Amino acid sequence: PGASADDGGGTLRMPIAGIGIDSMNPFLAYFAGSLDVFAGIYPALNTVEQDGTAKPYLADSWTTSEDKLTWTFKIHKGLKWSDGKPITAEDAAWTFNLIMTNSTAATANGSLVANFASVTAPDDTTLVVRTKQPQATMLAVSVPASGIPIVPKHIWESHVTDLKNYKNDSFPVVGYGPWTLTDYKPEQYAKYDANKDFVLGAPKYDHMIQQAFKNTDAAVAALRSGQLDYVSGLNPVQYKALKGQAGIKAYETVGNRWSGIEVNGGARTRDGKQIGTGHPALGDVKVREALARAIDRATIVKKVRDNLAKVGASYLPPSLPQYAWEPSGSDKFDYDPAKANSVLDEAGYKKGSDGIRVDPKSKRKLEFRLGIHSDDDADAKVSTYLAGWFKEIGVKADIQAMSSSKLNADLAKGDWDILMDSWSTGPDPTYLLGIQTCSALPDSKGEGGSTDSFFCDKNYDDLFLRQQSAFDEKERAGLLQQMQAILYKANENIMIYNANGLAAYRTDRVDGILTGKADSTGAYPPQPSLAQYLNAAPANASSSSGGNSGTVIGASAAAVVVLAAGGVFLMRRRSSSDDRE
Amino acid sequence: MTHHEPLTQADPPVAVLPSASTDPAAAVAPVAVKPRRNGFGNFVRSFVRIRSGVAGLGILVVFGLLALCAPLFISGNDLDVIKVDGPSLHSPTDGYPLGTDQEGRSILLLVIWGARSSLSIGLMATVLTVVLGSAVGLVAGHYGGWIGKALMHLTDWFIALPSLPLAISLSAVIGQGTSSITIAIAVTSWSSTARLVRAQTLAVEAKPFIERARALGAGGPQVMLRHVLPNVTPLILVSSTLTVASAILSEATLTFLGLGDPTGISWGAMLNSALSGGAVTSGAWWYLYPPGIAILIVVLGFTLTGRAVETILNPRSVKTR
Amino acid sequence: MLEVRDLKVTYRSGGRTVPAVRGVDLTLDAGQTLGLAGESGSGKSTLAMSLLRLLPAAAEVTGQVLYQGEDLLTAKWSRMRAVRWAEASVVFQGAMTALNPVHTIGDQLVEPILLHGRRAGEEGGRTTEKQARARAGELLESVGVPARRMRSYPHEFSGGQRQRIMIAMALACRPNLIIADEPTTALDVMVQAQILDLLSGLVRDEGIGVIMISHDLSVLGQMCDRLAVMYAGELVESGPSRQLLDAPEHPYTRALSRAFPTIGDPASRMAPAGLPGDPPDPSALGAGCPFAARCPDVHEVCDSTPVELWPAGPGRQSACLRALPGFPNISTARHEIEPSAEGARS
Amino acid sequence: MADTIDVTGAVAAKAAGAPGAGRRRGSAFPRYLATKLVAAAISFLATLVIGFVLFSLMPADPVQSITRGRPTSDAQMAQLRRQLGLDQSVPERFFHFVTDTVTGHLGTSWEFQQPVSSLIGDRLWPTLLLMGTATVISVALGLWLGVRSGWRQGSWLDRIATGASLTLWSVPTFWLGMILLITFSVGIGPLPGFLPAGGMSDPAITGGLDHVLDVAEHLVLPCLTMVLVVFAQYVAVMRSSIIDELGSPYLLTARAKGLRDDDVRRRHAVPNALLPSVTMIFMHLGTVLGGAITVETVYSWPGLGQLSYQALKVPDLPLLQGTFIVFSASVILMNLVADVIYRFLDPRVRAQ
Amino acid sequence: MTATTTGTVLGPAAATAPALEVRDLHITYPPRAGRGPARAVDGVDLQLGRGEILALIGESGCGKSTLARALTGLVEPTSGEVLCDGVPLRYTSAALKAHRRKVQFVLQDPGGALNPRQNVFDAVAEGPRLHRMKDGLEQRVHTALSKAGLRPPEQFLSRFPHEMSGGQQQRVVIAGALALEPSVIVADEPVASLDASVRGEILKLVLDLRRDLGLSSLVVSHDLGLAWNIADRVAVMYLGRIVEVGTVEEVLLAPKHPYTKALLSVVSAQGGRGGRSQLLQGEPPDPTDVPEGCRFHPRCPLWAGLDAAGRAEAGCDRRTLPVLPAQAPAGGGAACHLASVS
Ligand SMILES: Nc1ncnc2c1ncn2[C@@H]1O[C@H](COP(=O)(O)OP(=O)(O)OP(=O)(O)O)[C@@H](O)[C@H]1O
Ligand SMILES: Nc1ncnc2c1ncn2[C@@H]1O[C@H](COP(=O)(O)OP(=O)(O)OP(=O)(O)O)[C@@H](O)[C@H]1O
Ligand SMILES: [Mg+2]
Ligand SMILES: [Mg+2]
Repeated sequence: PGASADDGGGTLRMPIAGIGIDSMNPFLAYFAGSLDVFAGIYPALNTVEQDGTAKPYLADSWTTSEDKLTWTFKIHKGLKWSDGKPITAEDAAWTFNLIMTNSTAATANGSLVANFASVTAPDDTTLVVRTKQPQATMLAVSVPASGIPIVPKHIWESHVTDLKNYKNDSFPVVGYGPWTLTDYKPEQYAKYDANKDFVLGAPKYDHMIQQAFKNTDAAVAALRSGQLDYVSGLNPVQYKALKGQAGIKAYETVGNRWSGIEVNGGARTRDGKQIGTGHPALGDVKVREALARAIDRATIVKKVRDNLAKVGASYLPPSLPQYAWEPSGSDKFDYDPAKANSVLDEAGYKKGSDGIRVDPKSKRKLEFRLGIHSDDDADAKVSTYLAGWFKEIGVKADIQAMSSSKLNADLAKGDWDILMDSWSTGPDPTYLLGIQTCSALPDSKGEGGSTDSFFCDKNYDDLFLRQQSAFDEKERAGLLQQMQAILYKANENIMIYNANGLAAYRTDRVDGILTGKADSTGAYPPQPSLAQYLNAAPANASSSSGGNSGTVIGASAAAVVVLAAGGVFLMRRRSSSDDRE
Repeated sequence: MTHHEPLTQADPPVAVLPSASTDPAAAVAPVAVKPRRNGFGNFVRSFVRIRSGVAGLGILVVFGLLALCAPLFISGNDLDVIKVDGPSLHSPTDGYPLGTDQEGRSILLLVIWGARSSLSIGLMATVLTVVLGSAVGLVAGHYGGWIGKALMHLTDWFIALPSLPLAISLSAVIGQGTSSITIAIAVTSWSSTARLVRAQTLAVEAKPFIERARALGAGGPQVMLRHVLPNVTPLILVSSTLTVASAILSEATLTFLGLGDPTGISWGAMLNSALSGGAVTSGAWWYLYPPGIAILIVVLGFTLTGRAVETILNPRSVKTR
Repeated sequence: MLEVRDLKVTYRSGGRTVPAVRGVDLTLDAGQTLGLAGESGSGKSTLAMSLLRLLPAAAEVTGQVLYQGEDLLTAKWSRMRAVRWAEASVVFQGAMTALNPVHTIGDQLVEPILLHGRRAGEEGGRTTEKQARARAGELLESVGVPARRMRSYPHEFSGGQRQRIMIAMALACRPNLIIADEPTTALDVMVQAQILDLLSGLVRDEGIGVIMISHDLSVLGQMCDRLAVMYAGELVESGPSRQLLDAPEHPYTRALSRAFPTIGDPASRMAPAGLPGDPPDPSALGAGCPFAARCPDVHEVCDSTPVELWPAGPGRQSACLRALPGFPNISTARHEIEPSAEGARS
Repeated sequence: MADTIDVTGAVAAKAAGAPGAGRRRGSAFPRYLATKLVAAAISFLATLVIGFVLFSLMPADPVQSITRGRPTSDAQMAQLRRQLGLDQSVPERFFHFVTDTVTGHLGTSWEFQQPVSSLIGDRLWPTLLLMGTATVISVALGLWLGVRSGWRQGSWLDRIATGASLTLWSVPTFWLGMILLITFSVGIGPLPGFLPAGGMSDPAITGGLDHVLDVAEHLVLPCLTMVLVVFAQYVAVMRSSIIDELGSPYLLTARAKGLRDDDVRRRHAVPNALLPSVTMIFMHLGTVLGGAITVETVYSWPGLGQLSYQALKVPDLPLLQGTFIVFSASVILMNLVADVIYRFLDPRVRAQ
Repeated sequence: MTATTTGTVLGPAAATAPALEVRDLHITYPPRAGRGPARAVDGVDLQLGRGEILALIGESGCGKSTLARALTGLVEPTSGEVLCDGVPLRYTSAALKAHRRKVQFVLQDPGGALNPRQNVFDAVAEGPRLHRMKDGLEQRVHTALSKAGLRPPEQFLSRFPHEMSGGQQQRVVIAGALALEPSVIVADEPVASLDASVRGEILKLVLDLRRDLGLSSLVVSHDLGLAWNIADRVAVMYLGRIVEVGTVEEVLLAPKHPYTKALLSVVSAQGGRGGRSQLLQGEPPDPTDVPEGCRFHPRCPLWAGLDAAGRAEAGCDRRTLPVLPAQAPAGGGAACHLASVS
């Protein structure tokens, strides 16, 4: 089966992103696959360029009031939903208001509007957003993929009452974007037609098909055999394998994710009550420092990621170069087992007869649970390295593989010592930084909270508040860098590496894919779709068609028939000649 | 419904005899000169005649020895990720007859080492299965009444439960790891042993020699221990050989699905990391074939051995699994 | 009609050979009934089944089985199949299991009629299903089973009824010969008597030749014109039934006939007749007379000399040296055999 | 007496649990069916208990799982907890669980935020297609081979069939899938792969026959994998049933009647040997279902098996629970069907 | 009509009491799939005197084995009682154990009655071991084997059942019973599965045991010839009841009950020496469906020969017969309304 290149612009074929589509309902879905779909079929107020700057989309321009509390967006005139109804500011206002007032609608994106006081549409082209506090991140609230998709009010109004069960499956789905969703089969595919009038420039393909592949290997095989034009999310081995292959271009993009460990430095509630069963020694910053110094990040990058990653340090990933921060000089916790050992020796952690150190205060051995995600094979690999290195400094790590739900439950209760974790972020890092604030700790009953490592630091919280209303990019970047420095020093979140995004496409089929490099000039990972959709063009090379299903089936059927006939004939002959019993 | 011939009928009706002797006394009383049938010796002789069984046993001996002796020729450093220095995911070369994995460890050594956990989980799960299954089967078969009925229904119900989904659910709930896999396998497979043992117990209990024992004054426990158990044991052994085979397969499957110990070395885990590490795409056949073939061979070894033993004990029916 | 010459059957199993039939000659005329007696394992069934080549592949058959002059052992299989049931049918030992449990008895009766239809149809045309059903009904009625029960399955009948259905089936194609292998063994005395009565009536009316096998000489005596006694795969005695029962020549026949006492005969009152020793193991036989080990009148030569069937009176034969007119009359046997102590022999 | 022992034995085994009332004739089938239905219902209830115990009482906090990685307020969490009924007592929860399940409500997936029943509904058809095709093919192939090889034990066909089925049985399904995937889809060496690497259809191909052919093409590999692993069981079952029948006197009768060897096998041996096989076949469907999980995972087949795998990864307990219940229910249903079919096949039981 | 002299002895001294006795014994098996309850033994009075050999004869399914099992305490009666030496048997495990030391059971199929995994020594020693007769166990086993005719015993000790012929197996079973030094042996079809030529030897053994040890035996069989061979008295059973009882000569030479007569006629016809056999019509009876009145009447040739008036007068289809007393009057007793008529 090959791309049906016969009807003009051809078809772009790619896998559904990530682990798939959880729902087609934009108020509920949060899988990368779904967000990717919405980016193609629902509009946002603005887009974000690869360098992090905001660019128009539905809104042509925007202004902020003096007090920084009121934002006024000018909506592009004359745009039409795919069913021909005009797109107005009212659609956007309605969408925001629904999320602000309806708890079901808030499922996916509620936090993005948490600071909103009101959203109104005084006329068809004006959208006014009033916030409770100044919000520097306003231009990240409604962006493709990671922000709030704006839906047509006239379609969704009637589904408000049953929002939870509404599957949004009447095709073609009314929306606006480079594509119109014409068909979708769960776990199988999503089909699109191009929107030739798209405001940011029409896609160069007429159709797009996203196909579900549950494992990347299958997708890679499909890419090789020509069933797919483009695959992302490769692992290093797949990447290497595709790298040398003719007709295929494999490329790296800059990483938007950190992978590392979290250390339980003393789990507590918002009002300071100790909870959980964390090891007391981990409350000692010296111990955490020793752990940080025991990890040979470069080796992990080399062995686990095949050098397709950046050695981790700062809390924010390299995909946000504008906020980048790096430790320097003596502040740096480099791999240095000797130093780590001496730090522990000085702090009074003596080695026992078995080579494991003992905490002088609690008299407990430095024997830590190292929780890993059982479904993440990188966790499993990295943890075996960690356990080995920790042993060198007299610390025993007891690797415990857990399901995510168990891990998360343990985390929230403080019943853990060290956990492997990994977070990615969109263009705005507020959420990622927010989970390290004191207000993310659980309440006095030990419930709620979204803390990731029970980190809580007064200075950090101050900086966090300040950056929220820092409208000057430079100023905000400075604040974020200070925050990262605090996190780095505390060593409760020890970054190990930032994996590069790995992708490949067929050069004989596609052109114009943004590849970039594995640095700040690379494609902006969380938003590949929109950029790729608009840039990708059919290659000039004659599109080779992978085998023809008809012939294959015909041939196999013929073979089966011949075999069967032969068998029957043989049997017949045998039975007539040799019929004794 | 599996139909198992009672073992007592399995004994050949005519004992294996040496060729006719010229000694007139032998001709006079053929029965008297029959050598005392050495049960085990005879068993061995019959076993040796079944080639597939010998092959199966050979496989098991080889793998068993490899697994047992592995620590003698594999040091911790060969398998410790922070110590090894081989090339990453390299095809077979000198020094690495089966190539290396991503961490640069020798696949050959990993496969040998993997035999330890695959075999031990298989055996542990089998022991659990057989103990549980035999106990339930014996009790259900021996005691009629509601206990027996209830146990029988429980057994039948468990047999009907789809085992992989149950095992998956179980280990998802009790947490990942070797022990939970072992438990999951035992919980999902004891029932067929129980049914087998129950059927066999019923068959044995229907034999006249049980009635004779009772007529001689034996009570329930004596009947169970002296008569039922010895006659059921061979069957339990056979079925346990076959249980090991399926336990090893289940172990591989569950580990492959990510329910095992992700940092442990077992065949299933190797295949899991081969798939997730992209060995299929990169054509790293040396990472994909050895663990799978090892599973195949060992499972086949247990199956062949089990079938051979069963053929001897019960020539009429070759058991179906 | 049937002549068996030097028939030998040897079973091979797992490297072992069991000579089950070791050279048997028999003749049977049309309409004659021959009884074949002998204890368990003496090769009766093997002999009977070999006549129609119904033995498993593990059995090696040599000799000749001449049916109306044609050697069945070398005949083509297609010819063999034509002979089966149409010429010679079989009534098996266990009618409970000889009927297929999943087919109605009607179907099972009709099956051979249709199969051998050309013969049964007389006119040369194929028998139609309808004709076959009608014939099956008649047959059932003739053995006392209502024809309406054609649609019943075997398990719905009692043991006696099943055996009668088996007999009806054997008659289905009007064969010339019926081989009845212990047709009544598992049945009660009374039912047994009913079946024998029925069978003898039917064969007499139709003039069918019968070979009937039993371990019970008295049952055979009631039914058969001639008797043949087998021991360890060989015939040891044959002759007209009355003579054979009243004056057995062979010591084994004598023991066998005394094992079933005549009620009212004071000689057997409180004196059960037995034969010391155990039945022989066919795979471990020596050169001499196979019965020598148990024979109360054994002679030195018996251990070494193979004993053949000798004529022993009009129409009679016996495989005992003592039946020979010129046999030296030795008064004492070699062994003094303690009665009732078989263990003492060795 | 002796002649009825095996018969009544079989009957007693089949009709176990049906208390033999004093009645002798009459509405035999409805009563039989009723007892079987009741037994099935009890089994289902027991399955629900297991499902509930396994999934609803486990320690992990579902709310944490659901909200992890998503900005959620404390109020939202509390509301979720209420929605999930976590504030109810255990008996209450069990009661609701049973009533919900029986009325087709299997809860809401944590991962997909959709009713589990609709998720399962979406994926039922692909699984049915795959399993149905694979089962039909493997049953047909397995029975045919089993009959042939059992009938002539030790023949070349028997040795090949037994050897092949034993070997294939010893192969882990997922591994076989991976190997076939490499061979036929990725291609080895100079040989290019020519079959699709995964999924159920090529979305670019639409309309009637083309679509059907396309699905068939996608079906080849997963189906082949299933068949290869599963047919061995049917070969073994049928072979041993046939061997069990081989010594039966009624086969001797059939031979003595002058039937050809083929007819003896077809008309007499096979119908009898089928009886035990039917039950075994239906009982094996549970294993086959299990195989769906790995096969669908390897081939990205959009069915229930893959859904359970996804649920397992999280683990998404309501979804896992839902698939478990559906799998178990279908096996219970199959056993019920087996009982009914058995009854029609075996006159001895039918007359009961 | 039968005479009704009752031989019931009240409070007999142990010495004069019969070795084994049953009084008004009823045994009903619970209903099985599709069938009603089976009245396997349906009112039996029977005595086994000391040193007596009693043959119990009847066709398949008439309840012989059930009665034999009841005598050894293997089946608990639904009603009625079993007395051993005049003492009613109680069904506690201790009492049963004690009873089984005195009354031993020998089963029909010696091959099946021996555990295939026990050798001869263990099989014979099992009884003494169970009864904790540890002293001189080997001697005891040797003696028992010799008494059962397996001489010299050493030769057999280590053999397994499949290494012996049927006759030898049966002797081992009997030796196992003798090892407990019982006073009564109940043998259920002891020779039915043996070859004709071996049968006589085993029967001789029964006679020898009485001569040497004074053992009483109840021998169950369907074979009238066996009774003639060894028994003192015969009881003929039909559908759960004894229909005729008496000495062997009385019953076998001058049968009163039409059933006994029919049986005898069949047997002598088969011998090829007697006259025509008198065949009974119909199928063997079914204990789940016992006919009204005389249970034999549906198959009774006498009843069949009666005209309507005769039938009305005889009333075999209505009038229930009393249980035949254990002590039959001289000349034997028969449970038949028409016995005197014939
Ligand atoms: N298929 C076989 N394979 C090997 N030996 C066999 C086979 N069938 C029979 N025999 C042996 O052949 C001998 C004769 O058996 P056969 O069945 O002919 O005896 P029989 O006289 O019919 O005995 P019975 O009265 O028990 O039916 C026996 O020793 C038996 O063990
Ligand atoms: N355990 C049982 N449960 C139900 N019915 C039984 C049981 N045992 C025997 N019966 C029935 O009781 C009746 C008498 O059985 P019993 O075994 O005493 O007869 P028998 O005279 O010994 O017959 P046979 O000559 O066949 O051994 C038979 O109809 C039988 O079906
Ligand atoms: Mg025979
Ligand atoms: Mg009996």
